[in-house]
Amino acid sequence: MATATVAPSKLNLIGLDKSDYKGNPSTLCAGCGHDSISAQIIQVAFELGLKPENVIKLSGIGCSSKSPAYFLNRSHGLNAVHGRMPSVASGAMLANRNLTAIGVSGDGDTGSIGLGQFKHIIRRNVPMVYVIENNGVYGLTKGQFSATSDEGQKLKYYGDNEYPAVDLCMEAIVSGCGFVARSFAGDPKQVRPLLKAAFSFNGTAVLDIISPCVTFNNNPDSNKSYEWVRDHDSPLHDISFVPVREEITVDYEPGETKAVTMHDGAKIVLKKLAGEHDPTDRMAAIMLLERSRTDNVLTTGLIYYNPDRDTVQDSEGMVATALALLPDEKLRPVRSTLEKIVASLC
Amino acid sequence: MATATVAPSKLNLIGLDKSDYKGNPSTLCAGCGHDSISAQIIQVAFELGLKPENVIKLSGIGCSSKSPAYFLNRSHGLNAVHGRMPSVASGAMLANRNLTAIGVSGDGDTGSIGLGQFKHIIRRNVPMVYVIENNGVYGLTKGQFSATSDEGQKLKYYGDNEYPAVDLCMEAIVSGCGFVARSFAGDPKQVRPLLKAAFSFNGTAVLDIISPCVTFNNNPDSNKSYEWVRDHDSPLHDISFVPVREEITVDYEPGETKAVTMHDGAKIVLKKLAGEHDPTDRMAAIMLLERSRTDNVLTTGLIYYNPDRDTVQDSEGMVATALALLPDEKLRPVRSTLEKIVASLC
Amino acid sequence: MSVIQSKVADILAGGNLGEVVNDFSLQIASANGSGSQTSNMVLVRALFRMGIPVSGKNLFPSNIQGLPTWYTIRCSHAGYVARQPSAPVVVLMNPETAIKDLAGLESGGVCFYPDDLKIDLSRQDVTYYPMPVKQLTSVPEVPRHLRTYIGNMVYVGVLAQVLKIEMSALEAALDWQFGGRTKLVNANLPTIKAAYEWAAANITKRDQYRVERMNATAGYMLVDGNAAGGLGSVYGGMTVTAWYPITPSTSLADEMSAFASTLRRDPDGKANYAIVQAEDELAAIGMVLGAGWAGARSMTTTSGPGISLMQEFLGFGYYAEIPAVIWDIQRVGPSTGMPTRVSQGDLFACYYASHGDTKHICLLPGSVNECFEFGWRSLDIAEQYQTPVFVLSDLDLGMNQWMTKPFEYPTEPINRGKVLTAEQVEKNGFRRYADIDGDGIAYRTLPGTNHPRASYFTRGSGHDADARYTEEPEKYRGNLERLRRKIELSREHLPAPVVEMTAGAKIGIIGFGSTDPAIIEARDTLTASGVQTSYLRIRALPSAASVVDFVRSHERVYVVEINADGQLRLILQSDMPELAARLRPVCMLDGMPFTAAWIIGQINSQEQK
Amino acid sequence: MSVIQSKVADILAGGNLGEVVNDFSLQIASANGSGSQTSNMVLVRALFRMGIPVSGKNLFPSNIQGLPTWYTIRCSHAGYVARQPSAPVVVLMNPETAIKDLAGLESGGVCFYPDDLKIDLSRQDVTYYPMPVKQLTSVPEVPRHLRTYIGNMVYVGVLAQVLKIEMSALEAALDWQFGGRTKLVNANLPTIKAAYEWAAANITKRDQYRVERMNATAGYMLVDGNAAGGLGSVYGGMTVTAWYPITPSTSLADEMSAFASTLRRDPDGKANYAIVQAEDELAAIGMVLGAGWAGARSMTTTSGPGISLMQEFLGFGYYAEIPAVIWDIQRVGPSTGMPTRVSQGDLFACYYASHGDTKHICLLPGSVNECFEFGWRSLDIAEQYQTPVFVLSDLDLGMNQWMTKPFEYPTEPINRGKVLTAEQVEKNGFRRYADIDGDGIAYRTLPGTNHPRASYFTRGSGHDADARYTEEPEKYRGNLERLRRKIELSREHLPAPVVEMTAGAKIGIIGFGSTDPAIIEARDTLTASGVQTSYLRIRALPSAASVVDFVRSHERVYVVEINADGQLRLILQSDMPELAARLRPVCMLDGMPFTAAWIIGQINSQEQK
Ligand SMILES: Cc1ncc(C[n+]2csc(CCOP(=O)(O)OP(=O)(O)O)c2C)c(N)n1
Ligand SMILES: Cc1ncc(C[n+]2csc(CCOP(=O)(O)OP(=O)(O)O)c2C)c(N)n1
Ligand code: SF4
Ligand code: SF4
Ligand SMILES: [Mg+2]
Ligand SMILES: [Mg+2]
Repeated sequence: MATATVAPSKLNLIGLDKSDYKGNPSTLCAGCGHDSISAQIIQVAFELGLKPENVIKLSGIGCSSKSPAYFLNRSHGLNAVHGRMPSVASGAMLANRNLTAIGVSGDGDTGSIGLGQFKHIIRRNVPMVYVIENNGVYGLTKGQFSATSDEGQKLKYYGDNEYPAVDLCMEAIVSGCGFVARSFAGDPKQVRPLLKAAFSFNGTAVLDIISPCVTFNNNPDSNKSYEWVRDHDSPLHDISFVPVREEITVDYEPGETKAVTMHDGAKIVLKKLAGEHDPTDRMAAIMLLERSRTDNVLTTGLIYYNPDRDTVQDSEGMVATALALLPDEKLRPVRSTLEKIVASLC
Repeated sequence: MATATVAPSKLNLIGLDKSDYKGNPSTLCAGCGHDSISAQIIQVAFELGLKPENVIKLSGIGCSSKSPAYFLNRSHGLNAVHGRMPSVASGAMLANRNLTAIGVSGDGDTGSIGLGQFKHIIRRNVPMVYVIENNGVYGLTKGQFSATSDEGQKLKYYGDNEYPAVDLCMEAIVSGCGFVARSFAGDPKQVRPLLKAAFSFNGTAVLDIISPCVTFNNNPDSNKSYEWVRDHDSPLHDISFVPVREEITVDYEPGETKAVTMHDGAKIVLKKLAGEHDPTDRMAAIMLLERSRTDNVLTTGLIYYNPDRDTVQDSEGMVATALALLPDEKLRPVRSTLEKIVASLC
Repeated sequence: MSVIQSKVADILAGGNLGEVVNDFSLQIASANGSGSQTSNMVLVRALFRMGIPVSGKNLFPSNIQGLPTWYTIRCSHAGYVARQPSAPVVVLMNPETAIKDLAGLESGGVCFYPDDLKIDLSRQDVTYYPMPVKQLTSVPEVPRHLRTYIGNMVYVGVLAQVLKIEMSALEAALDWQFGGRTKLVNANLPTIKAAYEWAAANITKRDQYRVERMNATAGYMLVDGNAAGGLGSVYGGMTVTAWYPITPSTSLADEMSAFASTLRRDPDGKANYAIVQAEDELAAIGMVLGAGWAGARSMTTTSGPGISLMQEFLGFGYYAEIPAVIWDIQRVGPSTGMPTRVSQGDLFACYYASHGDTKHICLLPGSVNECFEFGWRSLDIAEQYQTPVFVLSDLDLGMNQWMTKPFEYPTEPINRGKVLTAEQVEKNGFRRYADIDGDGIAYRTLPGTNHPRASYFTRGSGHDADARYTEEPEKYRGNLERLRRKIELSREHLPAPVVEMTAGAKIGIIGFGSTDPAIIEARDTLTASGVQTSYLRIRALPSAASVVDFVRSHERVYVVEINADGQLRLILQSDMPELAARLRPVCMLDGMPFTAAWIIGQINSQEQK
Repeated sequence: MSVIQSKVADILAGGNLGEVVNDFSLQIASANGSGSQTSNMVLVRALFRMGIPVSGKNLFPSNIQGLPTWYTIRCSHAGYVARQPSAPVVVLMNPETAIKDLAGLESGGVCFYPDDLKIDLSRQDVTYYPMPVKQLTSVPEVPRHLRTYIGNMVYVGVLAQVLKIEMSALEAALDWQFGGRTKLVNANLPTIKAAYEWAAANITKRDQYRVERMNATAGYMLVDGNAAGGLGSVYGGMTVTAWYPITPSTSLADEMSAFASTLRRDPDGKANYAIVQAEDELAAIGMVLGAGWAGARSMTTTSGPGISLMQEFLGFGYYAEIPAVIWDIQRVGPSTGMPTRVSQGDLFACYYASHGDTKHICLLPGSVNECFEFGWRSLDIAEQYQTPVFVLSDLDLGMNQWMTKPFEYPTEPINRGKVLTAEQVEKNGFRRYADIDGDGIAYRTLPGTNHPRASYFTRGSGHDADARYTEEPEKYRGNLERLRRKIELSREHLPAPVVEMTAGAKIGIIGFGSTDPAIIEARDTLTASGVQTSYLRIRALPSAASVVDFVRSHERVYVVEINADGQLRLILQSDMPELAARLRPVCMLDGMPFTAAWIIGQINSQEQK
């Protein structure tokens, strides 16, 4: 397998230890998929050498949304209200475009109450890594169906789900998202390069990660259970992330791989595993998701990639400096300008 | 052209005159697309012989949402809050499943503030005709961009739109909608059979009708203007509606037509105009919309049709009677049942 | 070693070795999700079955597994069921909190703990009882994966032995708990028995606390307010419920579903109702209003954040006059606050819900029995007044176990309010918003009414008596005034205040909701200490004129409520500006149910000023 | 014929033929979207340019084209700018309302109408002036598609001639209106002149009303409150605005955009701010809070329905302590109500926003000048107190034309509140919610602060002084109490009440916002009739202690407000229960700005009781 990540060392590129990226001890259930994802976020931030002080981590409400407390303690964190993390993240990235944002949400938080905000943050292309910890259930309120619960899914207290599942990757693509990936909390090898690539993407990068709820939705017949996903996972590619500072050194069979260059010059190298999928082809991406739905498989990997859209800050024609840090002179026009305006209103 | 509608007569099948279907005089701008749609609703309800007393008409807030006041005065109407008509309609159809519901909304009402509710009513498949009077602008608040404004669209006061348009037909399909059509307020011949078919559909039937705002968004360079649509309209089929009581009498060239049977036995006959499109193929429908987007044409007609989903009332296992009209005996269990429960709690 | 230490402590504690029977609180500390809930419920019901007045309160975290939780059981021969400031008997099942739990134990208290608990037990002034939890569960009969869970049955057995809970009562309670499913009973009972016997053989009782059979619970039931509210709604003819999960309101929807699914189905299994989980609270209230408009008896259940999200629609419902019932099971705010702790802090958010001038009918159940009653009554009131009606319960009332007299079958027939049929429209015509009867309540028709003149247009914008759009100042104002009159006139027709006048008392107490037991207990103690009080419990807003009379009859009136600002006091003051200064705050918010002691302290200290 | 009738009426009217100069209201009735707005604005500014105190109020429908609209211009040599109960001069440009408009005209009034208007003009007690609208616009110079629109210039010319408005003032006003764009001026001016000359040649003045140059507007400007608020925000250093269109707040965002786009750009054209149209109000306030948290000076503008939708987030902002400014340009509620009519009915919805116990700082501008001032000041206050701050303006103040002294350049430097730098964190450490200074305001850091101990976790759930999650009762309570103290201590630091004490007056009046002019006028009249009053205008909530002193100094205090329930009165009463009964309501809601006459009537009738 191609490993293009930083060689393990005690300190990373910016001289920090992995422990500088950790968070508080988790209070989630033992075995909860969400905790594996937090572990990968820590690992990836460490390996990428992200400066934690420059990262903001945001969430809504839910077990998943508690996660930001469990990684990157040196980053500012914000736990918003249920389903509305996207708007808060948008505001923060308007205030300071030089931050790196990661949002963590749940399937209920994003797919039920938050669907509108999810679609609209993508439309605006607010730069952030948007992780959905998708367990097909409301964990924190004890096991009701969410919008991503599969049709026919059974739950202990709530019986059968009668409604079709929202496919958040499909939703992201049709809303114009330029980075859409799906993965599985039980597959850190895939989660990590995808997360890294997402951090290199200058726009909204959506990662829909199936993250089993061991307490309320881990029966093998649930398509969000560890067992089901292991049986039905169909990874598109073997993915490696090549940071901007490194060369692609690993040998690949020609024709078998595709390198995708990110905004900051980093690359991800995709080695074909099954079928043919060009993640830069939007129509193909949509068709892939449609087929996965009808075939009842879980296609994972980088599903769609398009670096061409402007971010919200560029669309709004904003200065490169953080608005939050503008000096007073930039905030308040000089006295004479007001005098002119006053004169014009007389 | 195939005309399979009722022959014009003074009274319709249930003995009502067309004037029995009219509403109050419109207070919209002269030439507003919305008024043409109201006229078609009146015409269609008359021709179908809908019993107006059995119809409910609902809307959110906007110029479009005022429309229900301008048709079917003999029907109960409800003008809800902005963007939330879907939930109100859902509640009403749960209360009385034997009503026929038509909702009218705007692109702002449905695509901006109301996107979440729009997607979720479709997920539940609440039986109703859902008309979007899509003018790519906020009419009632005087000309701001809406979520369906095209990228690059120019508006008098608000400059250029920097964000991609929401395609409400695409949104409807991916949310599981079984009846998705697009049309143009300036093409009553197409609007009418589509509306009729929608009334025959037992589930959420979405009609995204481009309806120019003559006051704020009718410049020829706007893709929601009369002129642009006339130039870029690419109708899929020549459509005729054949009510359940009639036979298909018109001759078609074999292979050129397709008849689609609705829930109540009525049919729509689609005569191919351009290209090949099978509206019962979800993948094809999605691809068609994708292509129309990249080719910058407005594909109109019946885009997707699938009668197989349960309605919300069936999913919820409800009785056939209107809950609103249940007799008291059905509402209050007898005394002895309470005594048993009380005993069990002692 | 710890046994010896305990003995010493025992002796040192001295003096208070007199027995305490049926009058103490017991607290079990455990970790969330560890399964102790079943054991606790069994203990509560066993005491109840022994005829001892009892209440059970769960203090749990906003978490699914692992964080600390405390269950408190109070038994009181006098029938008091409020929380007490502390519990003299504790069970330390949670190593994480054991040190603090022990430190908090009062002198002379009793401490049960698993014998492998590794904490400093050097305190000499308490009695220790170690329990062989591991030993009793590491047996072949207990499947390995159930050992932690079944471990909780050990303390049931040990407590029973030491506190003298009857085994037969325990067995009955266990049977009840598992709904008679023998398999489950048999998985638990042996451990309880083993522990019971182990304790008989190994523990010498050295503390003062025990229980004893009484006859004070006959004719009572034990239930939580959410189940009561859900059941009441089912008997009230609820037909459409739309809701969104939120603690602590979820169990109301769940219980209602469970009851409805057996009580409200046709022989063919079809439901005479719909209970729909919405995508959020905005959609929930939208569905509820749509359903109410179309003639359903419709309702939702939520908590503070949901109430906030519903504000726009609530104003619409008020102004467009659509019946709806909104249960708010209050928790600590503002914002997410403490989702698993009690508060009475949403009065403003409900009574004045929405922008503009509004005032909404609020029902304030003070017991699980009233939860049941207001369950059916609220649906009548909503249809009668054609307006959203709130039922403000709270986490303590809603999720904890309370004794109650049996629920009374609805005493009044279903009231559908002023709904015109096609025949009535034909005969008398129809003017949607005309005040025909002078009570501010107009007649409505339901969609589908088979008459060409039965329809009207419902809107949140200005409308005249015929439901036509208007911006005319006088018409708008007239309509608003009718609305106001309608709500104003409801005062004397809503559940009346419960008043206990004490002749000659200068002090009045006003309360509502779940603080009732603490107030009752506080008054008894105050009386005993020579302080006479009258008591008025408000059960609805706007409140009846008798509240003004009550205030007028007392020099000082303390308004007791679990919130920081004294929201009820402010609402009452707005009804009686000339008496405003007589109303004094006894309010506070820290997430805990009030104790009688705290109320007494507040009143005494204010009286001394 | 109508000319003859008019003459008759003229003579019959008799008696009141004395001249009325610079002291009357003029009302132009037209159809929405017909273009009369330009004409009306030109008239207002022309009068202003003649040095005559003037105000202009647009009474428009919730509609884009066709429904009736009335524009009222008041000129008053005494400087009164409030609405008057009626206008003695009317222009009937709308055939649909002409009959009613004419019927409402007072006896002795003057009626201008297009000569092809087909209504009954038989009323004898008014003066009629027909205008040849068709004739003057059916000329080759006026392009066919502009004729309706330009037709409105006819009444400008005719009115000018009859009422003696100076042509030079008109020309200047026209030039101003079109921002000096000659082409547009030239499209309109000829018609005005033609009408002016036609009137000179064809009309004999037979009424009492006219204007005359004064020198009372020098040093004043004419502007609406939304432009003022937008401009003030630009000078206040607003950096992020997220908003959603809603009448009557939209023009605040629009004007702000226009000003910012010239005043707040770098030389390369890049913006030093972002103004983003959100998908709804929930997203708007979410963005505003996210931006405020990350260090932007952030704000939004909305109206009642938006405030309702924002409730959950507002509680979050309050509790998580995030600066934000929310403009509420109030319109008539509840629900959609009358979106184009004025109200002051959102005090409760803002002051007590969200479930749970909250109290929010509210600024209450009473003039366009204060709209400007509070524009910049609100951003300072929000950052200083780290909390959402409301600015409650209203439709009348926000969208109508008001005279004002020139805006004063901010008198204080930008205040960013207590923000720690990396260096400060290094030196003194950082405890996010600790009350270091005893004022309830803790220090914060901004995301991105380059120090490993600078971060903290922001949440709407229970947190301790170090921003750590907690459910501990005492910590929760302590934090809530600090929050309360913080807001409480703001009282004396917010814009102070404006007080005018009248020695010996037994009556006090309290008001706020756009009713100021009506109250001023009412007081003058009351004084003239021997009724002495003092006046206090509240400019912020929570209000300063001086308000209590004011109430204490008067026997009865009338609280004037445009809402049905008397929301300010109730809020004030809650601050002073012992004085509650002194506060009397002068409140009402019908969508119209108050007149002095109505206020006087209310006070007099209550005084007589
Ligand atoms: C406005 C509001 N409504 C409801 C809730 C209750 N609530 C908390 S978390 C949650 C659902 C969480 O589900 P999901 O986002 O899937 O997260 P998970 O717990 O499964 O990780 C709900 C409904 C809330 N906090 N706020
Ligand atoms: C909560 C809320 N926010 C804002 C508004 C103001 N508003 C009224 S209509 C409208 C937009 C209407 O646009 P659209 O739905 O496209 O309808 P159109 O007028 O274009 O037909 C807005 C923003 C409102 N009524 N309610
Ligand atoms: S309940 Fe489910 S989602 Fe929540 S912490 Fe436990 S396993 Fe994870
Ligand atoms: S503004 Fe536009 S959408 Fe509204 S009525 Fe006029 S033309 Fe129609
Ligand atoms: Mg989930
Ligand atoms: Mg529109």
